[in-house]
Amino acid sequence: MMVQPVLLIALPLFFAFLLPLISLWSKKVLKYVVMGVMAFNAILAFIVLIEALKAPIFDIIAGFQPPLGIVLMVGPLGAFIALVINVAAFVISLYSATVTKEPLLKYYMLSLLILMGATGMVLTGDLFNLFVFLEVTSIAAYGLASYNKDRKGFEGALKYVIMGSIGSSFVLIGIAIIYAQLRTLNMLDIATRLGEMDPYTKIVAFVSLFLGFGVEAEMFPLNAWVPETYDGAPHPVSAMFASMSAKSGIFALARVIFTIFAFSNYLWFVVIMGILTVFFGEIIAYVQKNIKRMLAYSSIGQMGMIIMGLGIGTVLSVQGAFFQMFSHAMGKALLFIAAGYMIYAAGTDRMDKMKGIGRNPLIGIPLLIGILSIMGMPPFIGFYGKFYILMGGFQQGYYAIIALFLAASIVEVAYYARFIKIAFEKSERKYPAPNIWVYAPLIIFAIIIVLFGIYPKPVMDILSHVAAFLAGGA
Amino acid sequence: MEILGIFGIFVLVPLIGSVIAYLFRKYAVAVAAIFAAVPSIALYPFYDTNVSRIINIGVKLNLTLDPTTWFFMLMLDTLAFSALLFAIPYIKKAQGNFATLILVALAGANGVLMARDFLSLYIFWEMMSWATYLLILRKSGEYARRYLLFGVLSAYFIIMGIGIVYYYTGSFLYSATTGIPMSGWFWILLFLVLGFGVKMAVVPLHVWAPYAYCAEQPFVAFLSGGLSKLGTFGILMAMYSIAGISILQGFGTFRGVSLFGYPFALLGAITAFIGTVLAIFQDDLRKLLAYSSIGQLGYVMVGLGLGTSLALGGAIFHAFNHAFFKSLLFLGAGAVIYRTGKYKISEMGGLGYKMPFTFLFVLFAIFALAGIPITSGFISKWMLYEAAIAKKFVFIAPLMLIASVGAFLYCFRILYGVFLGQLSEEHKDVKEAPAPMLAAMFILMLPLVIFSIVPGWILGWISKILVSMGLKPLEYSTFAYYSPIGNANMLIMWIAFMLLFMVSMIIFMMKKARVVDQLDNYLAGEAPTQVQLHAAHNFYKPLKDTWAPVLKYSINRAYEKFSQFFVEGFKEIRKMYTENPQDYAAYMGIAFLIFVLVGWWLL
Amino acid sequence: MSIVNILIQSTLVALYLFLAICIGLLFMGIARKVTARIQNRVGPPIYQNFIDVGKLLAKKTNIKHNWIFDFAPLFALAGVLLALAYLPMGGYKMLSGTGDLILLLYIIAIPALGFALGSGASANPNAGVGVMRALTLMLSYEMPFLLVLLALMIFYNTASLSTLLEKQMSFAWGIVALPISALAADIALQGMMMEKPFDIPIAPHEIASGPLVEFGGKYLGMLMLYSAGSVVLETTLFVDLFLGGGVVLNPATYGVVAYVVNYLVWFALIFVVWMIAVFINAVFPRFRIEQAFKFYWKWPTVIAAIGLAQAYIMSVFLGVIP
Amino acid sequence: MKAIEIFKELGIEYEEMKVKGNSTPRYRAKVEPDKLEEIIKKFKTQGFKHFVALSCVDWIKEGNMELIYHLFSYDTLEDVFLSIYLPRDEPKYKTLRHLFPQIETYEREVHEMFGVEFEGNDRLGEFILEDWNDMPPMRKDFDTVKYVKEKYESVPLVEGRGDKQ
Amino acid sequence: MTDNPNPLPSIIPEKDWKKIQRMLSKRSLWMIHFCTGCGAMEMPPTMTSRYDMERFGIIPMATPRQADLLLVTGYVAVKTLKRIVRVYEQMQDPKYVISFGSCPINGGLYWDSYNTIKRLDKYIPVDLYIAGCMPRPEAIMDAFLKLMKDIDEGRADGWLRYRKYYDKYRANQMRVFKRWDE
Repeated sequence: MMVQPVLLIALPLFFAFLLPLISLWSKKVLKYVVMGVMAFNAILAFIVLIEALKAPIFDIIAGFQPPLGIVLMVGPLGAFIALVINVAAFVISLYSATVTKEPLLKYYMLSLLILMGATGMVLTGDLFNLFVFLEVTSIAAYGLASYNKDRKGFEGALKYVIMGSIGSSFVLIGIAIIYAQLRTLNMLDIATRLGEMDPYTKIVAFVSLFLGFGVEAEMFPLNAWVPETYDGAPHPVSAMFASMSAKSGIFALARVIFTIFAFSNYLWFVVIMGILTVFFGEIIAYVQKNIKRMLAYSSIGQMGMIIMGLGIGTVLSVQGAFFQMFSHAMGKALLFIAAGYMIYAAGTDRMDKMKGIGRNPLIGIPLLIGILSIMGMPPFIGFYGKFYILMGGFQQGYYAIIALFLAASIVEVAYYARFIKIAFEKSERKYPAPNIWVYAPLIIFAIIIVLFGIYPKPVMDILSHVAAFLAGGA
Repeated sequence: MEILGIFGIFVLVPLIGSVIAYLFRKYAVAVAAIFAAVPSIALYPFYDTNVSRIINIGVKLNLTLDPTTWFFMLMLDTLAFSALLFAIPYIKKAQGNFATLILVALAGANGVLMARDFLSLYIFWEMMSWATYLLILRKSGEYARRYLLFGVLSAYFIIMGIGIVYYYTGSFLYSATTGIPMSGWFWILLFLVLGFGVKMAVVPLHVWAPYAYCAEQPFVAFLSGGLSKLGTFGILMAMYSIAGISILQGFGTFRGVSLFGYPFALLGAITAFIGTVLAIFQDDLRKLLAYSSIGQLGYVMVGLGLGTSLALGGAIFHAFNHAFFKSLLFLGAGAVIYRTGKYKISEMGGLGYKMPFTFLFVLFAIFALAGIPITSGFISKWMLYEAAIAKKFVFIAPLMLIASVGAFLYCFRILYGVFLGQLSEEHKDVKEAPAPMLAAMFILMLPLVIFSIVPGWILGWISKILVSMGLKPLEYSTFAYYSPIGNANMLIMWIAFMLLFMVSMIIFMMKKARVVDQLDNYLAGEAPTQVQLHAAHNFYKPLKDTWAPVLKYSINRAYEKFSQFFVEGFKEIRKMYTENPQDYAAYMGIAFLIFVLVGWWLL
Repeated sequence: MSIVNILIQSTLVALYLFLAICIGLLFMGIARKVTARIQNRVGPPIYQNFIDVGKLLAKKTNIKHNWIFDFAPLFALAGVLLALAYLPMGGYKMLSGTGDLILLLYIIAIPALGFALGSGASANPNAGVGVMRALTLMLSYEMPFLLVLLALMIFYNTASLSTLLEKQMSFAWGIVALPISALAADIALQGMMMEKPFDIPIAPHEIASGPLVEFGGKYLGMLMLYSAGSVVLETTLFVDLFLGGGVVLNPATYGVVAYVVNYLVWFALIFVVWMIAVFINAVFPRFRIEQAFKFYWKWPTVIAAIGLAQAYIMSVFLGVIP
Repeated sequence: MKAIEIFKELGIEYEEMKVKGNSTPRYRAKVEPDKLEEIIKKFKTQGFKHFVALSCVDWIKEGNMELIYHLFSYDTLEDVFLSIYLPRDEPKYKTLRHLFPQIETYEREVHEMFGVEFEGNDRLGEFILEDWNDMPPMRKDFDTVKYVKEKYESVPLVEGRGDKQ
Repeated sequence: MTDNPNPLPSIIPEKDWKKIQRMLSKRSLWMIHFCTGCGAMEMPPTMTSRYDMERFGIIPMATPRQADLLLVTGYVAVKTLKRIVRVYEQMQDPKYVISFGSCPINGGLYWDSYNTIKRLDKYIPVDLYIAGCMPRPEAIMDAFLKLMKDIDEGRADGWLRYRKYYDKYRANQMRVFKRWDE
């Protein structure tokens, strides 16, 4: 049964606008509806992935032929990242059941919209379409970031709005330049007819697209908004940011680098940007006192590693980068959910006031699995991505950069170990037990991390299609 | 278990066991002991075989079981089994995760030993190190954090080594290392040996050991006895199996010893000396054993560095002895801590009268550590000395000899402080250690006795390893062993010692002796009141005063100052994020400009 | 090795060991006589130590603390006899063919450790302090002594005592080849034999004779046999290493006569070495343990290092192969 | 400051003691018990830093105990004896160990030998005489010969060789 | 304190073995001098060159375990008696006691003192008294020879008497001490 990929986008959009009607009928059922939609969407994504593995699917919407019409080009990697985003969204939606601040309707609508935007960005084959979904994601993200309506929420959202809108405008400039020169917006088409562009304007177009999506992908000079936004946003939202909007952003960046502007002499600059992101992310995370800020900076560090992996450009390192996207989405979502519970249980978000919070095994074990996976310890999924990126780096001979990266990751291990020390210290302080909506997502994420860690074969098979992706394919 | 073969028995069984053991809440440790017994028993049919197998779990892991792996695995699995057997009464709370983590560490260790490609080596190495981290975490977060920092440092050294191999050969296999230039080999070997050296606690990188060895004693016995041998195995494989003698000699030789190995031998000798000197002045029993372990591993490092067949054989044999007598010492210490709950040597005293079996086991371990000929500890030290003296190394040999004399000092400090001297009032009713503990200690004592009488067996195993590494086999017969400048026969020595012991026994048995209570003692006529007359407090004070100017400096504090310097730097960098959106917008503008300029400049 | 041959050899070894213990007691008697004469007093007869040992072994009641307390006399005597068995006396190589210098170095440690164990078990604080001082002293005098042994092993390129004797016979006595090392060895010997300036561990005035505080009767008797044996052991060690082990006539050519003559020469040599130690003992006050440690790790170590350098240079650079 | 001036200043009548052959001047003064502490403090500040001894004399006929505090000054090389009289049957006085630490030992000895109570001195128990279970021995009414005959002579001889000679 | 029989094999007849034993202990008397009173001053001259007691095999030893001759030199206060008894009991049989001076004999100078015991013999068996208000070294040397003759003829059996009449001695001692264990 041929499932149209467009359903993946249409379903959340449809339900997003259906929710107000359902809320008229009864408030309580809202969260179960959202969970149902997201679950169904995840299953759909899985089916799309199975088919995409056989051959990239082209789905023309409303009959317009390329290069004019909107076309969805779903490659195996795009489908894989879509599946990751949807699974993460579903599990986080379980955790959103704990959000109690009043206008829940708005919260659920925005979460469906951000899911739709992120999935769209990943699946679309058309540049303008990519920009549209980027806008949808960003706007939904602005709304969700300021959902708490407190000073920190507004401040974070404000910074995100400023940086996000500058980023989107850069993307618009880039698209305009490309459209002016090539008269087409279909990515495959652009990739084939790149030669006709005048080299200088090609650079300007690439840089503006690169910077535009860089904001979403938390690259070094552009990620100043990340800590405040993640800190101000409600806990499930920061988990969503880490696993959904960041992933779609980095995927778009990968697409920009490889499919649209597949030229290699610029890549070493991307690697430098990646290593700078890692360096600043890890180092500033070390001096943080607040747990969500620490996780935000650590997520910047992980994203920097993925950018570095893309920048290195060999098949191995790009496979590593994609695997790292998958592991970072799972791991970081788990940590943010755990952080959310800890802030709620300890009453404060300062780490040194949370002595002994991890002693309850329900929270302790998933927390440990998450941290070990983020650190890159073997039987968990965090290891394979990091290892492949490093080996790719060695293949290209980037010794110094790899050494700097290893030093930065020692700093990362240092601050995570410090956090574990605080979390597992003996203390007579009693913490309220987590309810089902908290430890259920933690356990699901932990199972995914361990399962695919011990037996990563299916993910490896998906990633074997990277070679096609690199050559400008889907 | 033919489906997965050696991978199944030695890696999967402990892993599955760790999950099952977690389910048995209170009896987890006992169940774990059973699971740990499986690999050690399953080892015997694999003697002198060369089974290999490739497992594909998404990444290819090729594992083989050859004499070298068999030898180290024999050591490791028996240690794990006896540590778990010892732990049954010792661990009172949270048995579940103790059993799980020990089995995960064992699986990781077996994996490292069987790995024949760098990827699987790294996977199992890291598995073993984070399992150890969590086991230390059970005791104290700060110690665990220091251990993990050094564990990760060692892992990243190894990654650098693997990376360079991958850069030159494009594959992870050990055997596929042809066509690497000498400069490449230098960096690969340097990083690998440093990486494995961290786990063997070589002096500049030893700072984690005294902290890590303060965790629960049964685990520490397995950690210091077994897991530090992974470092030895790693260096052995890196220098002699992956690189091979020809490449080592390629670096130029200094009287037959490769110029790459000699500095490590010197470093090992310095480690032996510093480890022993620091061990003499420790009052905490666990810290003393930790520093003594660093010292003994220094000897192994010397043997590995020198690289002649006698030195390498000595190193492997000393690693074997060290595994058994050090974990026996830690188990003995664990039994004492279990019964008295005290860590400081000066607070215990006279426990030998109340815990005779523990005392005998620890005494035998001390004899092995000091290298007394009636134990096999002597043979390995003898081989290392002969190797160093035969090659006329004038800096390594004295350091090693003085370190072994220093070993006597801290050995006696343990014996006198803990087991002899005055039995204090509160330890009046201390009972002997429970049965499983004594059984575990007995298992560890057996090889030290057997191989001291019949060294031929184990020297045969070691010769097989040396031959597989391309070196000459050792010269040995069942009871004696030879070196270019001397020999020693154990059987004759044992017989002579027995006969002379009987002679002194005859003289001794002439008169019966009346047993007297410990307080009926000559104290210049005064009645010995209950004041603590135990002379173990600040035992080597005169020596400490003479060494005071040297002891001032501590590598540990140097590390702390060094890391403090970096943290200050991080605080400066943090100021870059100025919480002010206008700056962020400015950053984007500047970034755009730089990117475009770089792009154009690149064209 | 036929059974008869083994029997003969073992009886010979037993005879040599018994003689060694008697010589040891005789030497201690002579030492007391010589010290007395130096202090211008008559002094006990030289067979006084035999009587002392006899009296001690014939004591009616013996005090013992616990079963570990018995370790001291058993290990001490057995260990010293074993060490003596490995030392060639007067050219007669008993077991030294099957063991070398490093094995001997560790066998000498057995009695020390057993004795320390026994005195530790006597639960007397004086004993604990005494043993601590003994071990600190051991660490101090072992430093020069090990450098000296190293020099010998490097120069003669062998670690087994029997070949060392042959090489000294063929080439030159140790004292001739390495005089500086011989000097350092003699200073170290003073500490090994716990003669006055270095009898800190068994100081009667400060710590009531240290480890020996609780030993009386048969225990003290056996420990006196041990100290007699160790006197002969240490002096023979010096003679074997540096004075050719007293081998003057080659036993292959002269047979039994050579053994007797060598024995007498050996006896004379160890007597000389013993007298040097006794004279120093008679006139010196006792060091404190820190002074002893500082002393040994300063000058004797420097001398021994020079000896080692000399041996190293001669054997490696100048190629002097004995 | 000279002892005589201190005496005049405090208004205590003192008596110079002529001792053949001893050139340093010695003064003796009888003082009221409650004023003693002030006087000693005064002397202490004026150079009499050395507290030589506290001794006790048992005047059995007059029925009182005399406590003599002996001070010495290094500046003027003079000895001063300040004595107080306590009733003999149950002599009691407060401790002065806060002025000079060594007074405590002397008080313990005087207590053990003469039975003088010193409030404030908590270490008055068994001091020199081990296993002593009789009245303080230095008091004049203690008859040593009777005590010796009753305690030591009464101990029977153990037979064996000892009694033949 | 049970009397343990002599387990030596009977190759040497009992009587001769006792003679040898007496000869050995006679020729090597190891003394532990307990400097109680003013007599200790007489010991250095007897040890050093003029009189040299080491001629007879008598050397000072540090602990009672190693010694078999106890010298009580001078008056014995009650306090000191407790230490002397403890040291005496820590010595190993056969052990002998020589007491110097007149004070241990009948109290001497301190005949009427409440603090000194008057006759040492009542508390521990004394083998030999040396009279004199501190005997000179010649007297001490003569005492040593006399003791050696006594040992030879088997008369110096103080330690046997102490063991046989132990409870009598202990009763006498407890009449003087209030409590023993301190």
